[in-house]
Amino acid sequence: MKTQNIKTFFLNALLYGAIAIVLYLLYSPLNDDPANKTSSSIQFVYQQF
Amino acid sequence: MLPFSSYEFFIIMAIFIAAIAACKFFIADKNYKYVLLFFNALFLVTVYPKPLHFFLLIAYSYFFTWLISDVLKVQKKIIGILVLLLPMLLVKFDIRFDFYPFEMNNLLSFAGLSYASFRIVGYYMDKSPNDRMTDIPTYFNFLSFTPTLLIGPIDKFARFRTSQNTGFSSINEANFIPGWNALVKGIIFKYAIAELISRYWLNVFDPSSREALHMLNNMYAYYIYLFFDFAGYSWMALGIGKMMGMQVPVNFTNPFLAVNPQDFWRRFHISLGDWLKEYFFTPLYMFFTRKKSLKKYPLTRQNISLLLTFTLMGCWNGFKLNYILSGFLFGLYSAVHNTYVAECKKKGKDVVFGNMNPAAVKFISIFIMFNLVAVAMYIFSGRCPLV
Amino acid sequence: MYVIAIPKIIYLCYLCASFGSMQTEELKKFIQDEIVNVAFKKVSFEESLIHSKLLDSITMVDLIVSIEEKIGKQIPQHLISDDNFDSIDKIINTVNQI
Amino acid sequence: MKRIVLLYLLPFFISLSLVYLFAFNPSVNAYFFPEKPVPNYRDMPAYIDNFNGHPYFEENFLNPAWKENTIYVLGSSELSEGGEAIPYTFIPRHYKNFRVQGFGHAGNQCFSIFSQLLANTTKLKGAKIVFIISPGWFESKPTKGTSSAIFLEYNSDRYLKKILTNHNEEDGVFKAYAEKRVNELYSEFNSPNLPLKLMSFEHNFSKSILHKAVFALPMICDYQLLSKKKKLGCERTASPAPADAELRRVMKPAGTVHINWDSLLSYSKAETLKKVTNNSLGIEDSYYTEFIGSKRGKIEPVKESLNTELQDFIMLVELAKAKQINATFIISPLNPFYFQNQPAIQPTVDVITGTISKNGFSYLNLLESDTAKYEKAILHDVMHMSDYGWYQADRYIVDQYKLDSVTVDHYILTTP
Repeated sequence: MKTQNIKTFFLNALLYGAIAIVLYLLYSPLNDDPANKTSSSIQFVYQQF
Repeated sequence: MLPFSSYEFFIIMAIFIAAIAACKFFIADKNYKYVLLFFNALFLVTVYPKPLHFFLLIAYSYFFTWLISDVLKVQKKIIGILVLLLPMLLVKFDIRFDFYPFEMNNLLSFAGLSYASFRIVGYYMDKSPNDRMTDIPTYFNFLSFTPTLLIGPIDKFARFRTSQNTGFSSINEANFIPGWNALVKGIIFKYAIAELISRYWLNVFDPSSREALHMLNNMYAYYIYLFFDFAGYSWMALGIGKMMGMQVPVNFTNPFLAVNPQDFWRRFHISLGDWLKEYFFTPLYMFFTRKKSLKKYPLTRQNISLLLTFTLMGCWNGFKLNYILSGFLFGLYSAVHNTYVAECKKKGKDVVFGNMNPAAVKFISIFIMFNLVAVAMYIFSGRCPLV
Repeated sequence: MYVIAIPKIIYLCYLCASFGSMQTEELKKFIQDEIVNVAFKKVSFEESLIHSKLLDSITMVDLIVSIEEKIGKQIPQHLISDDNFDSIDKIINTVNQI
Repeated sequence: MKRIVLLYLLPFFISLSLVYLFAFNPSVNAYFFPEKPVPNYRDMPAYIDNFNGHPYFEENFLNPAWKENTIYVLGSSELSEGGEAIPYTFIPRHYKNFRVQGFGHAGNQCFSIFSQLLANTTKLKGAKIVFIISPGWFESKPTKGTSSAIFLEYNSDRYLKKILTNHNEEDGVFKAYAEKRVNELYSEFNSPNLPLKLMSFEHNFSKSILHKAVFALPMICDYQLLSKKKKLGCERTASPAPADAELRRVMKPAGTVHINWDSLLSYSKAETLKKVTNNSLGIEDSYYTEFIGSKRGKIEPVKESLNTELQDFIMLVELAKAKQINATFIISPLNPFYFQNQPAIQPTVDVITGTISKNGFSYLNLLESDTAKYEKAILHDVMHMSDYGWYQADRYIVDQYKLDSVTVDHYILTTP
C-alpha cells in the first residue's frame, strides 16, 4: 500500500508537471501563434450539437 | 464569462467545490439541494452573461409544464413540446419583429439555451400526469447545474434527482479522486490535445481548397479535433460535478472504435443519442408501429423513423444545409445498417461478410464506420467546400 | 362521431375486464414468446433485456406494441423507459401501473 | 482526505510552482520564444486603417510633440475612400506646416474611438480632433455599438492596460463605462487577454458583495500575472517618434494662391454631377448599376434607451469635454432618395447635435433629409461623400482651426 501510494504520488507529479509545461508552451503570452491571440466571435458548436 | 472559457473559471469552481464541501459539516443532508441552488444561482448571477434570460427561461418552462400537464392535462405531448421549445425555435428560425429592428436572436438567444431546452423537454416527457410538479429548487438545479450548463451532458431528471438526494454523502474521497482524474483527463483532451490538433493540423490546410489531400486532412483533423474538444468538455463537467457531489453521466467512450452506427451513438455524445432515442425515435416508431396500415412494412417504418430522427438532430443544430445534410447522412447510415441487420436475421447469416474471421470483420467495420462518421462530421463542420 | 365511438368503448371495457382476469402468468409467457420472436432468445423472467443489449430501441418498441395489442391498452409515454422494461418482471409491474 | 491532499493536490501544487518558476525565468522564455526585434519609428502615413496591422503607430497616435500642427480625423468607412479632396490629402498639400492624420475604417464606431482616446488621456488636452459621425451608426444593427472584432483592431492589450491602470479619479466615470461595455462584449472574445479580462471583472466586481466574493481571487491572480507580464517583455512596442520627425514629412507648398472656396465647390459639384447620368437619385452611374438598381433602403430607427451607439456617442462627447480636446464634429450625409424614410433618423440626429452643442463643441451637419433641399452631388453613393462633400468638410475644418490665412499650392486645382 505504501509503495503504491508513493508510485501514485510520483506518477501524478510527473503527469501534472508535463501537462503544465505543455500548457505553458501553448498558452504563454509570448507564444504569438494566431490561435493564442485574442480574437472575436465565439462558435457555439457544442451548444448546437 | 462562459464556463470553461478561461482559467479563472476553474478558480471559481475550486472555490465553489471547497465551499460546498465545507457546507457538508454545517448543513443537514436533506438541505444539499438548497446549497446547490445557492451556488448555481450565484454562478448565473455573478459570472454568466445574460442571467435574467436564464431565470426567465426556467420560470417559463416550469409554468408551462405545470399548466399543460397538470392543469389542462393535454394528452398530445407534441403540443407541450412545441410550447416549451418556443424560445429556441424563435431563435433558430431567426424570427424578426417589426417593432424591434434586431433579429430575435439578440433578445432571446443566450449561451446554454439549446441544452436547457433538451432538459426541459426531457422532464416534460418523463413526467406522468399523476406526478405532482417537482419542487422548484430541484428543477432549477436540474436546468442550471454549473458544470453542465453550457455543453451538457444532457442529464435525465430522475437520475439528477437521485444523485442530488445523496449529494453531501457523495462528497468523499471515493468520489473526489475519480472526479479529479476525470477533470485532469478533460484538461488534457481539451486544452492540450485538441489545441495541438487545431493549431498544427486543422488550421494548416485551407478549408476552401478543393484539393483531395487538403480535404482529407481537413476531414480527419476536424473529426479528431471535435472528439477531443467535446469529450474534454464532458470529462471536465463530469469531474467537477463529482467533486461537487453530483453524478454526471459519461458522454464519450472511445467512439473511434464503434463498429456500427448504433454502437457509435452509444459511444459518441451518449446523452444526446439517448435523448433522441427516448424522446423522439421511440415515440415516432411507436406511432408508426401502432398504425395498422403500416403493419406489413416493419423495415420501412424503422428506416423512416431513423432518417427522421437524425434529420431532426441536424435541424436542431440550426436550419442550415450543412447541419441538415450531416444529420440526414447519419440517418442514412443507421437505416442502411438496420436494413443489413434485418437481412442477416432473415437469412440467418451475415449477408455481407459471410463466414469471415470475426476479428477481421470487426476491424473492417471499425475502419468503415470511422470514415463514414468523418465524412458526416466534415459536412457538419461547414468546412467542406463541396457543400 | 360519438355514436361510432360507443361500441369501441364497450369493446375496450370488455378488454379491460378480461385483462383483469387474465393471468399474469399468461402475459409473462406471451412476452417471453414475443422476445423469442424479435430477439431469437428465450429469457428468464428476471433477465435483463435492455441493459444487456438483448433488445435495442427498435425491438423494444416492437415488443411494447405487441404487449399493447395483447392487453388492448396503450402504454403512456412517461412509463416508457429503459428501467421500466428491463426484464419481464419489470414489464409486468409497469403494465400494472397503467 | 489525507490521501487526496498528499497524492493529488500536493503534486498539483508542486508542478504548478515549478512551472511558475519556469515560465517567469527570462532565459527559459528566451529559449522557447526568441525575441523579435521591435521595429523603430516609421513615418506615419497620412491615413492608417487600424492599429492591429500597424502596432508601431500606437505610440505616435496623439504624439504630444506634434500637437500644434496635426489635426486628427477619426471616423469609419468614408476615410478609406481616398481621393484628392479628403482632408488628410487636401489640407497638407495646401496648408503650410499642417498635416492631417486620417484614422479608422468601416466599423470604427463611437466606443472604439472612445476607448482609443481614453487610453491616451494624458495626450488629449488641446489635441485637434475632427470626428466624422456617420448617421448609419445610429440606426438598425450598428446601434448595438462597435463590434467586438473591430474593437480589438483598435484597442490592443497595451491600450487596454493603460485604461485599466489609469487611477485618475476624474476619469473614473469613463473608465467604469469602458469596463461596462467591455463586459457586454466579453462573451464574444476568444482567449481574451489579461486587460480585457480584468476590465470585465472590474465591472462585475463593483456590482455587489457576492460578485466581490466570486471575483476576488481570479482578479488577484490576473493582476499578479499582469505585473509579471511586463517583466516578461510581452509589451514591447516601438517608442514614440522624435519631436522633429513630423516636420520632415510636411509638404512645402510651391506657390501662394488663395483658395477660392466658392468656385472650388461649384466646380467640384459640377464634376460630380457629370458622373450621374443613369438615375435621378444622385448616385454615381457605376455604383448605381452595380449595387442599387431598383433596390431602396429603409432606415430602422432604434429607441434612444436601446441605442447603445448613441450612449457611446454621448460618453465620447463628454470625454472630449472633460479632457479639453479641441474637437469638432462633422455629421456626414445620407441619400434621402435612396433611404425613403430618412426623416425617421431625425430624432436621433437631434440628440446627437444637442449633445454636441450642450458640451460646447461646434459641428457641421451635412445630413439633409428633405429631398427638395438635398444636394445630389454631396455623396457619390448612398452614404459616402464625393469630392464636393469633402471640400465642404475641408472648408469647415480650415475655418474651425483657423488655417485660412495660409498659402496654398496651385497644382491640383483647375478652378475655372
